[in-house]
Amino acid sequence: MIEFIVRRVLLLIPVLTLISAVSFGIIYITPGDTAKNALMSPSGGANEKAVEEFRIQQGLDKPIHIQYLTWMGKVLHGDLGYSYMTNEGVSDAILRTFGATLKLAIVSMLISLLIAIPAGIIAALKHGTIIDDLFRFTALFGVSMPNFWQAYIMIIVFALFLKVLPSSGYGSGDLSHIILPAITLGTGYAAVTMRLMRASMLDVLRQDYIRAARAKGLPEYLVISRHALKNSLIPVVTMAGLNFGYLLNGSVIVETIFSWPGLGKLIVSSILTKDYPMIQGCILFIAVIFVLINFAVDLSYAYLNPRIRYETRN
Amino acid sequence: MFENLLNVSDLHVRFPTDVGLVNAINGVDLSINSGDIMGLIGESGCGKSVLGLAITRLLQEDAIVNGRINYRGDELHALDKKTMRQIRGKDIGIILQNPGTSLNPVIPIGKQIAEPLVIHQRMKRFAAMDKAVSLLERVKIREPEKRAKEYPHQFSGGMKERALIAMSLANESEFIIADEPTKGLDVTVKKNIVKLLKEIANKKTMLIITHDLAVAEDVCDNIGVMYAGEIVEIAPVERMFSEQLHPYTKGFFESLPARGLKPIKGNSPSLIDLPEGCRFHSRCDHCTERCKKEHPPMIEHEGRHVRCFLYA
Amino acid sequence: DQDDSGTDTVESGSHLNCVLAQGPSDSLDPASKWVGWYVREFGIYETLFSYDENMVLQPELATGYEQVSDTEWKIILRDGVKFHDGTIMDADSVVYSLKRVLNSENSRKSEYDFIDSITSESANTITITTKYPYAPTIASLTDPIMSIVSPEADDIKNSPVGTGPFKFKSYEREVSISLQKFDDYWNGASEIDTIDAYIVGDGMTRLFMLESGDADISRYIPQSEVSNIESNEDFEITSKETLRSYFLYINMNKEPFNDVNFRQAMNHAIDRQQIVDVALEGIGGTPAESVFPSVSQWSINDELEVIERNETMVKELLAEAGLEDIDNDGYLEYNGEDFEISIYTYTSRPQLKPSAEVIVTQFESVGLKTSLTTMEGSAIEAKMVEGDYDLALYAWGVAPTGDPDYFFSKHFYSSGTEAQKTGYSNEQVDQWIDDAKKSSDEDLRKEYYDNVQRQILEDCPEIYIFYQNAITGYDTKVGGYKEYPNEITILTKDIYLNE
Amino acid sequence: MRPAIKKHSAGIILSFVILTILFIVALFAGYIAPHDPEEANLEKRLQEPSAEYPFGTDHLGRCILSRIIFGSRISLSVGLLVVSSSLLFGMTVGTISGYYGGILDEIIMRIVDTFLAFPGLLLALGISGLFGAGFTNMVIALIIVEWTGYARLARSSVIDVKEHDYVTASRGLGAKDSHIIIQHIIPNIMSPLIVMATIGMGYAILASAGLSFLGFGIQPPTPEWGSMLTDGREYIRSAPYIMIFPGIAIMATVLAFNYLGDSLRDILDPRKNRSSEL
Amino acid sequence: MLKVSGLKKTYITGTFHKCRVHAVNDVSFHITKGQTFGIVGESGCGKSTLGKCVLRLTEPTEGKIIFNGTEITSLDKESLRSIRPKMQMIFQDPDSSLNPRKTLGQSIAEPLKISEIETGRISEKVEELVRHVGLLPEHIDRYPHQLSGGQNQRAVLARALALEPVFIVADEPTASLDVSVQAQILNLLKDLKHEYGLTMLFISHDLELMRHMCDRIAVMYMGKIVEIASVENIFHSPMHPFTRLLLNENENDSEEISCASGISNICCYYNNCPLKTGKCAHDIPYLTEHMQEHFVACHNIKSMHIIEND
Ligand SMILES: Nc1ncnc2c1ncn2[C@@H]1O[C@H](COP(=O)(O)OP(=O)(O)OP(=O)(O)O)[C@@H](O)[C@H]1O
Ligand SMILES: Nc1ncnc2c1ncn2[C@@H]1O[C@H](COP(=O)(O)OP(=O)(O)OP(=O)(O)O)[C@@H](O)[C@H]1O
Ligand SMILES: [Mg+2]
Ligand SMILES: [Mg+2]
Repeated sequence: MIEFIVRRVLLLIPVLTLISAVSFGIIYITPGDTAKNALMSPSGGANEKAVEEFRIQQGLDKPIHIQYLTWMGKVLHGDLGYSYMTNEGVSDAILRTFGATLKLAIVSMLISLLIAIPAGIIAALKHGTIIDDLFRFTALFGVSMPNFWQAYIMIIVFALFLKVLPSSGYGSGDLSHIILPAITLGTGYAAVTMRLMRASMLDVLRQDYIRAARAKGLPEYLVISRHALKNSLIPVVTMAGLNFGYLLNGSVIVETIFSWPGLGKLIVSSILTKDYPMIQGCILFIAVIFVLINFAVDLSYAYLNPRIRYETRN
Repeated sequence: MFENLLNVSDLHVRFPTDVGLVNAINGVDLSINSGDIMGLIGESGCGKSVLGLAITRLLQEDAIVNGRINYRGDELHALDKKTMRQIRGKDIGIILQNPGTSLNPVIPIGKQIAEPLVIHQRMKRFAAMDKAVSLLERVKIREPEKRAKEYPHQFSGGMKERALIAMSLANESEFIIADEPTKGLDVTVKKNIVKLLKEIANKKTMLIITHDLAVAEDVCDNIGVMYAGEIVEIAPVERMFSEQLHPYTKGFFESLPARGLKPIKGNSPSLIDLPEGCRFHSRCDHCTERCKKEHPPMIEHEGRHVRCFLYA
Repeated sequence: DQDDSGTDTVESGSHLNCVLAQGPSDSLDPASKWVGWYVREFGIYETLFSYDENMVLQPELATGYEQVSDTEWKIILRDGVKFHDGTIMDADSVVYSLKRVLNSENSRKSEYDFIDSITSESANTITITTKYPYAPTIASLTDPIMSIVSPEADDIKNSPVGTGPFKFKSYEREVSISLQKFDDYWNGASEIDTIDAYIVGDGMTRLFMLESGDADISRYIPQSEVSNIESNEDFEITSKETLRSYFLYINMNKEPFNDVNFRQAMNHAIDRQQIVDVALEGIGGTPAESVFPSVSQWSINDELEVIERNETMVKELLAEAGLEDIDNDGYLEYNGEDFEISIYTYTSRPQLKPSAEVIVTQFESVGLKTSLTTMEGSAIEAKMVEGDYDLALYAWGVAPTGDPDYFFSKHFYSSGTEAQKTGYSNEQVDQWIDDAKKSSDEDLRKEYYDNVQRQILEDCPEIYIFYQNAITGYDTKVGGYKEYPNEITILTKDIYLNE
Repeated sequence: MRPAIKKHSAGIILSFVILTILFIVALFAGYIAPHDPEEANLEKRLQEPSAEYPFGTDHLGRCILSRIIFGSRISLSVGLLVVSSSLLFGMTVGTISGYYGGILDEIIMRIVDTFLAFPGLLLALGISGLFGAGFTNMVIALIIVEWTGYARLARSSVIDVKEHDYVTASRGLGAKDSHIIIQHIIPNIMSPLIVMATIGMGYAILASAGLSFLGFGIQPPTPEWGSMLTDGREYIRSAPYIMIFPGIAIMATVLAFNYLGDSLRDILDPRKNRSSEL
Repeated sequence: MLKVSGLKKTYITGTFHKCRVHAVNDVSFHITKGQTFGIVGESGCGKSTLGKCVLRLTEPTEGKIIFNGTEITSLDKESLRSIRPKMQMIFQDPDSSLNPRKTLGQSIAEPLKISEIETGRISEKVEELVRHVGLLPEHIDRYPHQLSGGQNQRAVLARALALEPVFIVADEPTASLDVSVQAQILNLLKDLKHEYGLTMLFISHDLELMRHMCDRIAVMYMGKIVEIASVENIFHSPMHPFTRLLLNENENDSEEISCASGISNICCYYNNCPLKTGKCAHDIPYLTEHMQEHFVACHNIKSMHIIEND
């Protein structure tokens, strides 16, 4: 177990190094001037002199590898630096925005799982019937809908005509604000999960051990809940981690439309302004989160799947 | 006790597939008396497992089943699902063909064995677990307490097979169907399981499906031989081993290594386009014109049954 | 309204919700970058001088000034002004506030390099000494970076203390700010007790918030929805010219763009009214005559006419510039070779893309093959610096402090950063700009700048398209709302709610 | 009970029909479209659907139907280019990684992890946003994001397939690695990849629309469904048809690809052929 | 013909714990030309692994294999490929050893194509092979899933015979077939042996079969060979306690190779051995010749004889 964790952490090092180097490089070769961006006035233009000073002060006049190494050195000491644009501490900004994104992601994940898993199970059990078709079609519909389109339509319906939900904003932590963005973000996720759940449930239902469970005379609900459910959740859980990236992607658009002060928005704006410390910090953070989530997935996978606890063929 | 515990008559099972209807079972008549151990042998793919599954109503949903299966006076295929469920596991136990896939990989073995006890006998969980451990002990698994907590992948093939047997023993079902309980096991483990089956056979009625003639001879009272979805010969075990009537059975026994490894010529027929007449005619040395056209009925010959015009 | 859960609203007072398009992201310190703009919008901070809704310079925390010499400005402060924390504003606190901008740590200090010293003369006078004669000195004090802050405030980054009509209550980053009226406001306390100002980037969402009642005032309503809102009795719309001009940079370092005939041809190929009608729905702006919107006192628009599209003139000019349709494909060739103009623009302002699209069709209709590329601002910027562009459509706030020097020395002074992008250089213009910067005579300055503007229209290094309007929607129950052309004054004590 | 196979073919036929129509429309756009999709007609802007303009006109007076018809070219070619390139690249890399294993596999998988840990759309945004928007950059951005999925899938299938004895057998017959990979590995890993590719078509179309929505997609005046949606955003109430029709076009196309993928998944499922194993 | 010495194969597995599985642990034997050498043992004792190692279809971890005088353990890829046609394997599971997406004909033709036989003759040759193993030409264009297990097994055989090898590893060629089909295949192998002097390594756990097919037999237990002798000797005077168990009616709990096994100095059969002594716990017994051509790895054979004689 400990060895497993250590190995995971060690594997993280090359990935993170690569990620940071690649992103540093990409941003560097793209056109645009960081220093100018940092000092660009809302009316247009930036003060030349201030720009030069800023460049020197932030070490942007140095060759790229020096900049990279300097940054790495600081990161190794736990210092992610400060945003060029707002002077905000990068770690502060990440924690602040990630809270909002996480809230959104978790709520939409919960909503979608609550719908998708039962729906997937029902579709599988009613395999080949009209119910299955209906569920399947709904799911396909869900993944096929552009989410920004869906967002506007929902705003019009729920906020303008029915006036039951606020149209946007973060609110002061009250739940009504999160419903529309969470549903928008969750629709695609729910659809993907439902399809996966259905497929894996169908697969499990074909297995001999389900037949064996029926042979014992178990009532159908026990056959499903005790014998089929856990097995069929295995691929769903595995995908959950990878799909978290999907949520993050979606959150960029959803956060923009619903003015949700999240990480997605932060990253987009920092990419566009070449805010090196912020981009690097965010990417590093996301990579770590990604690895952590997949680590958690592996653990829950091991919980669900006793085989993995001991060995896999290599 | 009932004389005729199980009575199968004119059973047909067909499967719809991409290429056509597969006629897996074509008119099987079979009755098993209480306390009898019936062995079922025959070529691979002739429908033995399907028969076992049809009796317990565990075939996949799209299978087309016709005919009657009567168990203790109940028409099994006419029962509602709930009653069938109570019969299954409680009255009829089945040991599925493939031990590797018939155990749920994510549930500890002991729990899987205890499950029917909780359901059918309303045992408390702990009591059921204790019983499961004692069943594992009974099927000669060492350190049963520890093993009961393990998962299927931690068991060897032979141990899984024994766990399946333990599971079917759990409910003291009176009728047990065992589908190739010794398949793919090495000699030493096989011996174990044969011994176990014999022990069980003392008290129960059984239908044992097997490829292994030695096992059949060792355990069974009667032997049925299947070919292309029908039973071609039934006889008490001693008589079957001393003399085979049907040309297929003969050929089958001749192929044993001990008898000189002489295979039957030709290939088994397609189950989609069943051959006309006797299903074995194209491979038979005694084939006549009649065999090519007319499907032979079950014929009684010297107190045994055989489906061949030779004995008409 | 829904969430009046604030702590101070025991006797349920009037509450205003408004939604703005932009806001600070971290610090609330007005001396940091352009944060001052936002905290002024909120009505927290004030400056010594400011512009009113007609762009007339008004004393705010000062009562007046006096130019003592070429380089010395004496400013008389207003009496009886209190900060939100109860501290009295005096010369020391003003000097303290202004010096924060000159601090070597401040990223914008170089804009104020002209200042030599700031000293307090008495309790209510200060003197600003400049290093050289610098006419825009007083105007530069209207920049919200020069906000007067309480010297007693110890956490100015997170809890601002100013003199404005509204006190800071709480701030949720990038989401909203809560404000409370300041009872001791020098100009009389607001009728509104509390304000929640939301920051929402998406225009449609801001509109929806207004319509759903989540906001009483909503800034920058999408122009396409204006007629819709106008027809609704519950809402009012103001649409007022701002100091923001939209114009095309021309790369004069490139053929045939170096030919004034060609530049003028493009200038005359544009139908500005059509752009306003189509891209701005007829409401989002007004056709431009010159650099400065008419609202600015420096504009010479009253002498000018909007340039009309004139196809015959365009044809002539183009022919003169050497563009001809040789192969009769409907497109003009330059020097016998296929010729295509590419226009760059960026996306952060929604008016840019449709305007550029209309310009493309107008160019095409006179036979100029034209393509459009949208990119991120900094990417275009980089290309322009390298001289790798034809035309670029931009929007600039032409006079953030009201003074024309800001725009002119950047865009038309040979060494100005923007002039280098266009490659524009005219000694005469340089001279006028230099002189105007030094002169303390307002009339003389106006003359210089008028000259510059006329010359620019002739030389045409940039083509002016339109001036943007600020469109704000508000609930009919809101009264006293005024639109300020410089876009930095929004929440004032004058706003009230009708019951 | 209905035989399962009939139902799937019904679904697949339906999606085939939709896609065929789409491809025909894209191919013969010039003949089908009633108007020039790029021609602005400023006098006729924001017209409601009529006989002349069946789907109405947009803010520049361009025929929405014609733009949708021509837009199908962009969407389909983005989809095809992105999917075929990422499939090809991902499959090659994944196959090599899975087949040879060892340190090479380790390195490749770390690179894949790197790309995965980078939220896809953001990467695409970064590339398009900074190198300039446009067809090529958008396609490149989406390929960079997409190929890892194919690589991972290919790798895990290869690892599964290469354990089969027919691969060992082929080696035992003296076959070269290239022979084994081309003859045995690739054909056996194709079906999940094909399924992923069909679904990936839908994803690429949606993603390109998303990029266009954020302003980093195809450049005006080229008709593209995603940017048509964006253009229509401000007119969602005053002229909803600007947004509704391209939205429906996107949805129908993506739906058809997804449905095709879904049906293919069922059809290519090897277990269906092995129903004899009870 | 074939000489194997000190062969080892170790698999490394495990997600949470790294774990070494010694599937084949220090095995040595030789086969003379024309002989059929049998390997018996429990399921999972390493028989298949041994078979594959011998042909270098999996890379052995350690050890030497000399085939026809060439040491193949050190050959590079190219030279290995050139001698491959001479040695073939019939895999344990016919279902997985045929490519599901190729017809039987294509699979059988594969070796011919690889060794670049003139294309014209390939189809003739395939047909000849198909008949040889008792299939019909109609089967050539069918896919594995359209055929029975026995038919597939025969196709595997045909493919292995296509290049006229001199040595074949037959890994349980008849497991999971019914007796009649089994007989067909065994007959074919026997014919080949008699007609062409084919040398075989024959793996099975059916002792009855072994008796029919083999000349010499090795008994494996947990990755090691515990006894090698001629068929008669194995069946009539088995020496190792495990061999005796295999042939007897005694019950047995099978042990599987696990992470722990094969690393310490304990005799591999220690846990189940009725004859174990203190010595067995810290001294691994090696194969030693106890009678002529009869090798046993056990310290206590003598005592066993005494027990038996009682
Ligand atoms: N679900 C199914 N769909 C189509 N055909 C099937 C299905 N299940 C079984 N069959 C066919 O029915 C026949 C009988 O199968 P069954 O499993 O009963 O054979 P068996 O006698 O048990 O053989 P074995 O000894 O190999 O287990 C076979 O030919 C098989 O191909
Ligand atoms: N690729 C592999 N990775 C890890 N362990 C393996 C691998 N292949 C085989 N093993 C292990 O090596 C041991 C020997 O396997 P092998 O297949 O040689 O057994 P066998 O004697 O052929 O058994 P059977 O009679 O069941 O075919 C087993 O414990 C198996 O789990
Ligand atoms: Mg069977
Ligand atoms: Mg094996």
